[in-house]
Amino acid sequence: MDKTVTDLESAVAPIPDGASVMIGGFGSSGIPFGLIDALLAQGATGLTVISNNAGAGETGIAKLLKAGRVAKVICSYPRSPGSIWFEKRYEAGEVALEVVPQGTLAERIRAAGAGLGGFLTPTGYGTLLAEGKETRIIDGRGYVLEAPLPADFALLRADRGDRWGNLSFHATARNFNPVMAMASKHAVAEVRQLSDTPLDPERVVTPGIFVQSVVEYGVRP
Amino acid sequence: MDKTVTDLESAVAPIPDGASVMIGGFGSSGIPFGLIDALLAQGATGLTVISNNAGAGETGIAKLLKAGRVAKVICSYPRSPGSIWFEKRYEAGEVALEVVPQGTLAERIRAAGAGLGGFLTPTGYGTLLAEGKETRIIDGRGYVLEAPLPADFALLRADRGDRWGNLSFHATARNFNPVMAMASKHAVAEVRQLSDTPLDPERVVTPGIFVQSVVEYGVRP
Amino acid sequence: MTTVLNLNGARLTALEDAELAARVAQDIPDGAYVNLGIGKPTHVSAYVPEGREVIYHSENGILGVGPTPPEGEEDLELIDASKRYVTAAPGAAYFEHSDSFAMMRGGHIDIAVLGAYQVAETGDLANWATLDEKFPPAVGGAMDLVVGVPRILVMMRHVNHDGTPKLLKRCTYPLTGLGVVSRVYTDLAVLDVTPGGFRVVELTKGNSLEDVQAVTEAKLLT
Amino acid sequence: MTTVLNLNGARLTALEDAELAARVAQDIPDGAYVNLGIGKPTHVSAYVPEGREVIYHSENGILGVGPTPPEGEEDLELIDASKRYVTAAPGAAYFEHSDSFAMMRGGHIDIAVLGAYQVAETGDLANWATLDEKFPPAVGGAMDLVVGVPRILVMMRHVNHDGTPKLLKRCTYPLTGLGVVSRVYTDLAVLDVTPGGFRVVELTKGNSLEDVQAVTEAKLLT
Repeated sequence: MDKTVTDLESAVAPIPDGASVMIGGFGSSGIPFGLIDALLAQGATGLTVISNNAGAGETGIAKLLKAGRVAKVICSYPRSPGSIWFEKRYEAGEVALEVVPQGTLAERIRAAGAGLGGFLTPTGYGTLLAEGKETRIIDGRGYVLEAPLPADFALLRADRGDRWGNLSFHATARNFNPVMAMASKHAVAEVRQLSDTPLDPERVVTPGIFVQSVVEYGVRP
Repeated sequence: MDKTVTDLESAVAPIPDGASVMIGGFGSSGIPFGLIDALLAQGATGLTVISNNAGAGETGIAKLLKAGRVAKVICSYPRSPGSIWFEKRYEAGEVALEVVPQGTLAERIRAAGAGLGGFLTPTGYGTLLAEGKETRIIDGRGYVLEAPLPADFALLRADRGDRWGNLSFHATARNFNPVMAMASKHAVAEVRQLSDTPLDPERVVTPGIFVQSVVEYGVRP
Repeated sequence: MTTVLNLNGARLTALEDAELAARVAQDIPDGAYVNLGIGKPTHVSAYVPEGREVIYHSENGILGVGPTPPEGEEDLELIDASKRYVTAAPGAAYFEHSDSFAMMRGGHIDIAVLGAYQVAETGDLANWATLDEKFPPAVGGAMDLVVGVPRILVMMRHVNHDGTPKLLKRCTYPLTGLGVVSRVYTDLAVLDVTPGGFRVVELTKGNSLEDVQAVTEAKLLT
Repeated sequence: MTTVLNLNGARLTALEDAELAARVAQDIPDGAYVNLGIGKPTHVSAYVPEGREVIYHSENGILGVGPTPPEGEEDLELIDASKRYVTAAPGAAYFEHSDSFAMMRGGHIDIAVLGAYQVAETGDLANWATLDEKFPPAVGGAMDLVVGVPRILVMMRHVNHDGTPKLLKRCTYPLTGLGVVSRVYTDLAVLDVTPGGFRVVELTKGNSLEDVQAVTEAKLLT
């Protein structure tokens, strides 16, 4: 079994127009900058991007928005300092937006990866973000029924990987990467360092079963 | 912050009669043998035990069953080779039994720890174990609504621990221990080795926030 | 190595357990993620042809189950779901139970091999409880496996010890899952579950369709 | 260090941001697990009295947030939810997002300190969206925090820049959560949310109840 691919281009080649693509990262950490650049060069458009943020400045997801490749963003926090490209596209009505509370976003992604049909969460009960959703009261407390959120692809950033697809992370760069690996049909991981030997089974955070390809990309801008 | 306690007796002292107690472990691995023995000596009775198995031979949970301390068992697999004390108590009608599919058991425990009100799972749909439960069809597939399963206490076995309550595990001894830490009001961990220095934050499997006390017990029978 | 059974007027050639495990192993492809149920299915891994790298998942928290350790080198905290001592193969990972069952229920494992009390021609599986109320029921992870793993292979004797059939029109024991079985490997035959019912893939050498049908409640298709 | 405001005919003494952070910090007990919301609440940790060990959670996957690193020693992959570079304190742990929000929603964190646009006397909180449709809404983790953390402390200016009140009978902006706020710290006063409404815990030195009431829509109890 060898899930390694030699370059970023091959890693993102299978992504077609109109695909749903999860992109790991939170703020500036754990973002697959190399894979995002490769996806931009590859040219796929009409994408649904699922990520916590919607990019900042001229890097990461902001590049895809700037180039007009994104039809829809599903995220918790699109409006960060410097998220100018998201704001431009949003104001012009060129990108659809689904805002999901951050924990519900993580849990919906996990539910998809874990084969669940949905879950009841107290988060958002009684707010605008629960409108139109099924709710119920359990022991006097309100809950919202949330659906699983799967995707066709996931672009991930990890610290180390091996040929079985096992991944380990560094510090707070885990964030959404592990759940996105679980919830996508095809997860591609960019790793700082590809290990020739298997990762220590105690140190593996994302087991290889959730990862379809691994590519080394040492750069972190 | 120092969550360490010096002996097993003090660690289990707060458990009252009638408490619900999660007990980590699967088969022979990851079982808090020391804490179970201490609970037996402490004398609490009328317990609801939540665990994957119901003990085997004369060790672990089997000791509590033999001594008549267990009113109810919630588990996935009570009938293992040598589970004679469970079988005796069950045949005599002295212990109630709730059988839960193993993955649903883990997920119900996690849901309690994660503050969810329940989840929809395909597991068990159309079987005896879904009888009386709410079900629904989503995209042509049947799901069962399962409720969170919390507990008053959890008895855990880990490999290493530190004064903040952080835990790491060895090999397949993780099993139910991490989710049980999350779902109990008061989680007590027996560790093979108490570390004087903080565990490596990358190696922590159960963060200390889920653990109320840690006690060193090097023995593994 | 086969044995001969005389049942319902039929004379049948039956595979031994090891032969049956070896037959199942032929159908485990290179690169597959596989869960082997407790009991007989655990023996399948020993017969997978050389050159195929198969990754074995065990629900108690390991992906990459390796061979049995030499005596005296067992790690008491490294076991599989059958509670046997195992080793970790290169590329293995450890994880906790909710993650382990996410792999199973979430469709990440390719193949599971399970034992069964009964299989119906609809693909219904009964492998966790009988109608004998003396025994406390014990479900384990079987229900989670069958809903999540796309290819469920059942490995069992074709008939019960008393000669009664296990391949039925409808199961009489409590179900593990509905319409979940893909293929059944018995000592007498290999059968696919199809929309029309059981279709014979192969008969153990020496058996006629007629003789196997004689010990099968469900109608066999060819 | 305080400033003086003239509003609605009242002359009010207002704490500076640093003083407000220091006031909140007094109420963070030893051994507490605390989440500090983005913006002003992040400054609270700097003022927690010596000798108290407080464990800071940040929703992006760290428990045990330590101080800002010296310049030049930043780890690009070690940030907090405000996207500031941080360090890991002794006893820290890293984890992924679904585990991080399990801590929040599951009631494991003791205290959260949040900013707010509006707080109602019922404890309703509005801190994620205004009625200005030009701006795309951005909710982040606020809704998860308020449903899970038993003690929600709000830290904000008592009135808006235009002098309109932020402590209301009912919020007019979209809600973050219903009946979730325990206590509000403003530059003018500290108030508890009680079944009857806002109860004054203390007034910033120099302020009278009457003057603070003049800039508060909700009725203040004593």
